[in-house]
Amino acid sequence: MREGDLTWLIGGPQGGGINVSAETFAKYAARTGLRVFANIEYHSNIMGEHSYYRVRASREQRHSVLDQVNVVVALDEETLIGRKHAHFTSHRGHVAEVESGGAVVFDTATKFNPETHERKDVVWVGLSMMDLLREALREFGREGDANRLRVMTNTVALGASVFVIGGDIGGLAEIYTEEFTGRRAQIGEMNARAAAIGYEAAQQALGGRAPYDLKSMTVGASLGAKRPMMLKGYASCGMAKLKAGLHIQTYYPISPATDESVFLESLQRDQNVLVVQCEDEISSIQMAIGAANAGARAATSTSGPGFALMVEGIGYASITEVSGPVIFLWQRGGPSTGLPTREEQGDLLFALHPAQGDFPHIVVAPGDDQEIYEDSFEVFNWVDRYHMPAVVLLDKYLQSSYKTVDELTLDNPVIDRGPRFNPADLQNGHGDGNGHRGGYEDGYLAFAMTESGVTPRAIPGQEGGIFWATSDEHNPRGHITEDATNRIEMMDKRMGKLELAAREIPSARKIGVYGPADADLTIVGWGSVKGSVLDAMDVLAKEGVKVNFVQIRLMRPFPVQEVTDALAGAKRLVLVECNYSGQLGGLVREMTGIHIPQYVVKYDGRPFSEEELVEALRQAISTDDARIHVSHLSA
Amino acid sequence: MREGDLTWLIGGPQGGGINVSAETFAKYAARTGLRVFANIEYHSNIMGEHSYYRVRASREQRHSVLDQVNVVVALDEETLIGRKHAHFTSHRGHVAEVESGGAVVFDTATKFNPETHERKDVVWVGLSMMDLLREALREFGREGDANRLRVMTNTVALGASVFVIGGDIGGLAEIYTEEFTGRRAQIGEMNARAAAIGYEAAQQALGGRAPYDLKSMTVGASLGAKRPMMLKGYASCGMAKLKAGLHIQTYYPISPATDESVFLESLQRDQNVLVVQCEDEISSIQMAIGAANAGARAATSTSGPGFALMVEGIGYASITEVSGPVIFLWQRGGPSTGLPTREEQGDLLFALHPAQGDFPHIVVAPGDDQEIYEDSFEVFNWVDRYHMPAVVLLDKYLQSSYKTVDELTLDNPVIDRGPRFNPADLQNGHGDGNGHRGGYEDGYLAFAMTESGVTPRAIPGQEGGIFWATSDEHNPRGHITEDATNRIEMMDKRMGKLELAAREIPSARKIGVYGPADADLTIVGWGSVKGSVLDAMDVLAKEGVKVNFVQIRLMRPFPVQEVTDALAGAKRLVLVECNYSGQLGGLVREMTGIHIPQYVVKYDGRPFSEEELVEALRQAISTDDARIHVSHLSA
Amino acid sequence: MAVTERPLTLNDYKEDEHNTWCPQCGDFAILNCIQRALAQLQIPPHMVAMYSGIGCSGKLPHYVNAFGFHTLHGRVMPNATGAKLANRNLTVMAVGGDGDGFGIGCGYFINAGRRNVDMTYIVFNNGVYGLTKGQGAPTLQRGMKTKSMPEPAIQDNLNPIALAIGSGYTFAARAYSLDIKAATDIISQAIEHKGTSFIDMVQTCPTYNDLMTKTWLEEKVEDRPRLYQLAGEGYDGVVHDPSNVHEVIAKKAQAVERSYEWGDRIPLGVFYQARLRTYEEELEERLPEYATTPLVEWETGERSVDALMDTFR
Amino acid sequence: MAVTERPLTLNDYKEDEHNTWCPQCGDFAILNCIQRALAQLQIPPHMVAMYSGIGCSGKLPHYVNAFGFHTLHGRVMPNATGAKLANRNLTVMAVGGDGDGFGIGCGYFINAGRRNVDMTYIVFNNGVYGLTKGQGAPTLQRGMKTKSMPEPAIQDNLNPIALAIGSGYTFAARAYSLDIKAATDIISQAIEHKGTSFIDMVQTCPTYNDLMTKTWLEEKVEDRPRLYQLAGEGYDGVVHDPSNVHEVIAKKAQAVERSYEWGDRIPLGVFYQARLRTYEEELEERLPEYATTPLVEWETGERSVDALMDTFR
Ligand SMILES: Cc1ncc(C[n+]2csc(CCOP(=O)(O)OP(=O)(O)O)c2C)c(N)n1
Ligand SMILES: Cc1ncc(C[n+]2csc(CCOP(=O)(O)OP(=O)(O)O)c2C)c(N)n1
Ligand code: SF4
Ligand code: SF4
Ligand SMILES: [Mg+2]
Ligand SMILES: [Mg+2]
Repeated sequence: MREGDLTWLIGGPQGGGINVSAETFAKYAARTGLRVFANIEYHSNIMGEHSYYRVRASREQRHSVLDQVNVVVALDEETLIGRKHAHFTSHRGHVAEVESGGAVVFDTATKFNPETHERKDVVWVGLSMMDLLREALREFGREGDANRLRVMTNTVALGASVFVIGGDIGGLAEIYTEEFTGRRAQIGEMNARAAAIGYEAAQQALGGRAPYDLKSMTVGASLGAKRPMMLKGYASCGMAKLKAGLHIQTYYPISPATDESVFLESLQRDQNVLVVQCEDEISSIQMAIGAANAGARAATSTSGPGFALMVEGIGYASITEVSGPVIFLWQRGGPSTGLPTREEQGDLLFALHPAQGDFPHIVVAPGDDQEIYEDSFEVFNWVDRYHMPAVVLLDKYLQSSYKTVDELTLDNPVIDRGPRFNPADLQNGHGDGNGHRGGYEDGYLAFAMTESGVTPRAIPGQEGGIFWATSDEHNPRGHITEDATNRIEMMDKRMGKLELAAREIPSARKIGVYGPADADLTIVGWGSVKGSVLDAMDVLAKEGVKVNFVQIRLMRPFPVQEVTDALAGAKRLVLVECNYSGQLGGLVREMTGIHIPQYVVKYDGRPFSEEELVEALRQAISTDDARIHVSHLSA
Repeated sequence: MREGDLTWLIGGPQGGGINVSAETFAKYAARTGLRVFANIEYHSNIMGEHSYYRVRASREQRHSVLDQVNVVVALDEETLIGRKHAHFTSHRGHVAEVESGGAVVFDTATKFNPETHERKDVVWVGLSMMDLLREALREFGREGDANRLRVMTNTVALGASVFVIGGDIGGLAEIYTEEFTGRRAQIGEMNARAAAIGYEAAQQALGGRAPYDLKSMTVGASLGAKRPMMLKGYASCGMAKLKAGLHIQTYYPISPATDESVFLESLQRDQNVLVVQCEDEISSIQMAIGAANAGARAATSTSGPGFALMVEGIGYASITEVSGPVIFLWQRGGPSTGLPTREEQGDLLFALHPAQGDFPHIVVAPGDDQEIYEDSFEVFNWVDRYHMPAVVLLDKYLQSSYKTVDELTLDNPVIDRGPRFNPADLQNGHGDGNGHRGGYEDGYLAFAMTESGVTPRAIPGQEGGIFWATSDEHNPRGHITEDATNRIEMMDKRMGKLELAAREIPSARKIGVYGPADADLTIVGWGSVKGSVLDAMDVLAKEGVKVNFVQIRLMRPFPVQEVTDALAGAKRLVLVECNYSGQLGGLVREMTGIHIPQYVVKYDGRPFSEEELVEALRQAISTDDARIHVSHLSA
Repeated sequence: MAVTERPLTLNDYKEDEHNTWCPQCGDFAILNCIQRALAQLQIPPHMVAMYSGIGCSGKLPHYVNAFGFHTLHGRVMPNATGAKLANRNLTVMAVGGDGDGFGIGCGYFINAGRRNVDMTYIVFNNGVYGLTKGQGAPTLQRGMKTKSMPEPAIQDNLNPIALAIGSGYTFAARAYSLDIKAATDIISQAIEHKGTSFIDMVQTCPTYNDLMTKTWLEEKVEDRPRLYQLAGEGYDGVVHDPSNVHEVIAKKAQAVERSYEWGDRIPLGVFYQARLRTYEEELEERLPEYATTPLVEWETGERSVDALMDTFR
Repeated sequence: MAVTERPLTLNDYKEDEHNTWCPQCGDFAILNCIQRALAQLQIPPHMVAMYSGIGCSGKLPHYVNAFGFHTLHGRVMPNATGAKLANRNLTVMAVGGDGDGFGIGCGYFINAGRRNVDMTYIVFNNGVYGLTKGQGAPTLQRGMKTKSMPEPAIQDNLNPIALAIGSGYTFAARAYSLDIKAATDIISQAIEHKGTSFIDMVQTCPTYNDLMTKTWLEEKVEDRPRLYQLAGEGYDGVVHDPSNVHEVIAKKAQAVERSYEWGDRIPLGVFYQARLRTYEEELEERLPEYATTPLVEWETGERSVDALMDTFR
């Protein structure tokens, strides 16, 4: 086992409750003062397919998962031995991933016989989960409900896990009793009891000797004044939107974006925010544009297939200089319907060139929860300042990874609605920004030329603010014209705003630089690979390999100078991306001329584990391989 | 006047018949043995807005228009003096464009008084068109129909034009009498007479002295065995599709794509081709995919806003490895609805990254009618060979420019339907290409691994050929799987086909190189700028400036090696594109690392005229300006 | 600017923008009717948001003095819906062509019916795709061939009124634009109706549609005018007790049956109307502030998420 | 492979692919009915092209031994149409969810009705978006809240049968999937119908929809079964003389009226059927070869365009 670093994995059929169990376990670990990083892998299926959830608990905060696990909890046979019927499977079950000396908790009801398994170096903890659950329920006189409550066998397994890792069962019991109160208090107590019985059964099965010693790991760990939050990226995103004063979110259900909208929906009443489920993504974006027209802070949230239907809307919002909307694009495995519940960073180039013609829009790609929080907040200020739509690029890994976070903070939590039309200004003759009037003598002109390129914007209902907007090329008043001079001025106005944004957006939001300046290897990456890269850098640093990381966060307007400067002195450059083609690599070359000679790519629908990336980086350092392809050979 | 090079322009309200008049004039010029290149500028409007059509007739074939004209025919006042009411107009009418000594034919009914015009150096030919028409009709006893037939005043003006350029009126009369036969013969005769009367009236007005001498221009010009064709790009495209064995074309009306579909529609009965007008572009592409699934050669045709709705279909066709469809993207001014009837090459980057994820598709961009013919033919072989969709990038300029073309030829007019499943093969055990069977023991596998990456394809109705196709990731049989190993193999299979295509497509189809090897300036460009570039090169060559041109034609798979080699020795590189951002410039840098330091761009919705480009290139040579922005200051 | 005290007149709704419709286009009359209806109802121009799709019809907002949004082809309804949801105080109107609304925009036409947001949708039924040169629109009957078409239509037309009712519109009417008074009246009623109102606006396109001409529409067949007012024949489309499901169904069925009459006789007027809860009224239950303040004016910028964050601890 | 001589049985239509529906899902019954109908009609598997959208329902073709195309969300109809136009000899079937068909795919559902291509479309009406975890689908009535929903629906449901009729479908029926015999029968009739046939297939989703359950559907209300066969009550939806416009309209009106019955009584069976010219039959007039040879077999590769080119000279 890595010093102060323990990974527990639970596997079972979808709909079988592994999510709740894993998140309970994660909370448990977090409350011992450890830091947690956890992630689920699951199928695009409602019930029955194999899913599994890893929870990594460590003294220091980690940002990626490990392939090697210490404890496996198997709720189905597939977790133990892989899938039998599937064509073409590479999935051999998760026992193969257990470190030597690690433990496997399983249900003896599966009829699995550990003796038949090739692993002789792991500790097998076979428990008759249903019998143990009955035992627990009996104490409440509810033995007869055992079948209905069978999902509580997971709790038994959790209790057993706590023994295996050398933890204190009281902490687990506490989580249950805290969670279920009032009329539901008995459920909490029954769970607490089931956990205790599982704990005892494991203790007995292992003759009182736990393979791991959580207590020694947590020596000196403290929780601080407040417990950390346990967050997934969708919640960090949703909270940022609320903080940013979001009025309306439209959506159409799609993995892995739905959770964010459902989160906001669940807060509708408390937070006074309107969430509208539309008939499709075309409607979602158009409705968001309509709301933005009317002055609302408007967002929509989707994944690749939905984004493909929104592209006309982006061009439309851009040519009509709408303040928004902001599109949250939660990437998943592509192309097409692809791998709906799996990880990929495959939509970067699409998000950058999403419609016909040249037009401005903002694309930003945060790399972790804090950045999601910052960018999802700030992007609303940007669209209000620059009058253009924006895309926030996220992905399944950011959405679903579950981790301890102490705080989400903003250095400047100010809401700026940008240049807005004020009827009083009109009387002073500059309601339109005092720019080129294009032949109109009076009245407000929503597309008048201004120095900055941004024209103060009116909203319907404002007296004196009447304007027209059209998806056709238009004059300062917003009426259609095909005049050549006007066309050029309007193109320059619109595209110029992108340069304005590039000048005004602070460097810290554009790129991030991590690690020593004099590194032997410089990693270039974006988005959710950030976590895996930071972890891998730590491992390599311990081996004495100096690595640093240039994270590109603002994709449009592209921070040409910042990236050029950051990469200028690099001794050796390597790209790390979770897609087939290394899309960022092409972009960097297009924008800066810098060619990254080595690409580490992964495109099997799973994020980089720490070990995979460490190994790939070692290969990058020790060879000249241009394409280092990492593949995940688990489920 | 340039030696052997005469430009005639007709302007008038839309719906007023200028198209027919201009094309009649173009035919007339072509039949004298001259070469013709002509183009129209018009509004997104049905009736009334100003449009104009230039016809350039020259001894050698030209491929672009000139700004400077020799003769203007004004059917409305706007042609004479520009637009009065319009806000923001830069349009001063076309008289400003007439060379000194040139002529303006106008209708005295407009009440325009030439004396008030600043141009004193042009010949004014004011005719009372309606009176002249009446005179002509009188001879047929149809004077009373004059109002109904008022569009024939254009013919009077044409006749006058023939005198002005020093032509022979008989040639014009012949066109009319050839065109109208049978029951409609009288119309031809009336037109012929109206033309003659216009001719005589101009002769009289100019005292018998024509400002130009067509006859001297045509000395030595001969028509060859056959008259040249008078073509617009849509027809060259449509004929290529017919030649390629197209079964079905789906479409939804949109400028400037509609003409191509209407052309095919008009040939339905003769050529036995099915043309379906759909409810929108989503339906158009999906229906084309369905037809391609069933084994048809299927195409759809659209412009930017429609393409934006097709993108999900491209990803779907790609992941399911359909043989097609081919999408003909006739670009127009963007973004969004933009400038529906104007020129722009603004969709290159969108067409290259049109959907989520990494997936293969072909993008090819022909630059003139011959290339349109070649590429529109060959692309059907490519989609059948590589089992992926393709985009043919065209534009408004290619669509509407009207020119003499002697022949459209194919070096290898062979239809190749690519690897198709043959039930007999199945019995020999290799119906699936004899590749990796992914755990299936028998039967045809439509996505089996093969050496080339292409799996022979069955079509519904073929016994033994049953397969499944899904937009989700799938196994060799086409069933959904999220297995990691399979995923990697399938991604490699699909993306590998793009490399196969890159290897097999001949270099001549990838890039074109024109001009001397030892040029001082190398132009990089694509698509419809080809014509303007070739003409500008000729002009510069005459001035002793050595320029060559690297035309990039195959955009995906990008011809990295060919482009690198072609640009390797260049002394000075300049990009010429008809868009704001110089999209190809970014692509070249991304793909080859070559930075083109100077961009000549035009984005006012009009194509490059020869003079504009010549001037811009002179500026490129004589300065280090990174951005040379050409703008059209006519209507 | 001071609040205008004088009554608003037709002129207050005019924007002096160069018009690019064909000289005899029926759209002029529709424009006129819309402006008259707004004046009739005395709705201040700055409180009107006029949305349109793409087509000849789509140009209409440019000629109206009101906030004008000329959106994308087929996308007028979700855009207008977004604006109305964001600001209930606005009078939101959507206009567009029959291609725009029933072809490319059909899914949005239908699904807007389900929502019943308080706004008005007027579809210009001219039988053709005007701006793209006269192809047959989804309203054109099978077998018909306008002068702009090379071949007759081989698809059935769809029935706008029947579809509107089948998808939940709570007001479905037909008007003939060249009968300015009656058409203005229907538009006023539609605006006043609470919920989504739909008008099948019969429009002549002299340039391309030589079948559905003014003459044809206005002529008599067997001594009876082709166009007739439903109300004049004792037809009552209004649901008097919306809580009575049987009445609702009976009125819908009656309307659908009558909607198939198109030929020698063409009915005009209100086919169906019911006062059902609007989407906004439904939202009030979830979001009480929605009842009192337009969404855009909510002080959402004042939110604190600290307590919310603590729920994750 | 030799042509099969023995009669085709249910097994001939089964593909042995790992099934990922929930154990009690109503989709199993639909799958069974479709396979039975194909066997009933003895259509060779390789002559069947089964198209689907995205959703739980969309997975169906993977379990059928026939050419299977699992397309995109909402795009099943144009895909299926393309295949049928390319090869008329195929039996083309489209299946999909109620979200797929009436939400995102609504415009294609409607516009397919106008075309009347000879194929069958079965929409699985389970009231929810199954695969995305039980949000309300467009078929869910206002005020209803399934266990998967946080709040009740605030939009009206749309009426599939009424919309199908309003948009021109020439066969519109409803079946209850758990009544295997009757549902199989309706599917067979739909396949045999010449023109586009539409089936509103009532499907239980025990995982998310706890309102429209087997129990609820099959229970009696006031002693009468909730589900009943239209035919059993003397209802006749068939147009006997399609050239008689009056009969066509009367039958449509009757069907629409009946389609609003959904509650204590839910009618099953054929609401409306008329034999009108199909799109393919219309095409035969333009393209005589279409009558005899499937489009994909036309020797289009033999075309010469030389004469065509000469027309430009
Ligand atoms: C996505 C898209 N496809 C096609 C077009 C081209 N287009 C412009 S207007 C129009 C049809 C207009 O017909 P209709 O909606 O009936 O309006 P009308 O002109 O008759 O008023 C079309 C197809 C477009 N603008 N956008
Ligand atoms: C463009 C797009 N948007 C969203 C999704 C996500 N999605 C998958 S299935 C589905 C809805 C399924 O509901 P329904 O059509 O009723 O089918 P069911 O699962 O109920 O059979 C959605 C929204 C998608 N695949 N594509
Ligand atoms: S084409 Fe028809 S609809 Fe369009 S402006 Fe002209 S008359 Fe009106
Ligand atoms: S979620 Fe519902 S529709 Fe989907 S498989 Fe499960 S039971 Fe069937
Ligand atoms: Mg129309
Ligand atoms: Mg459903």
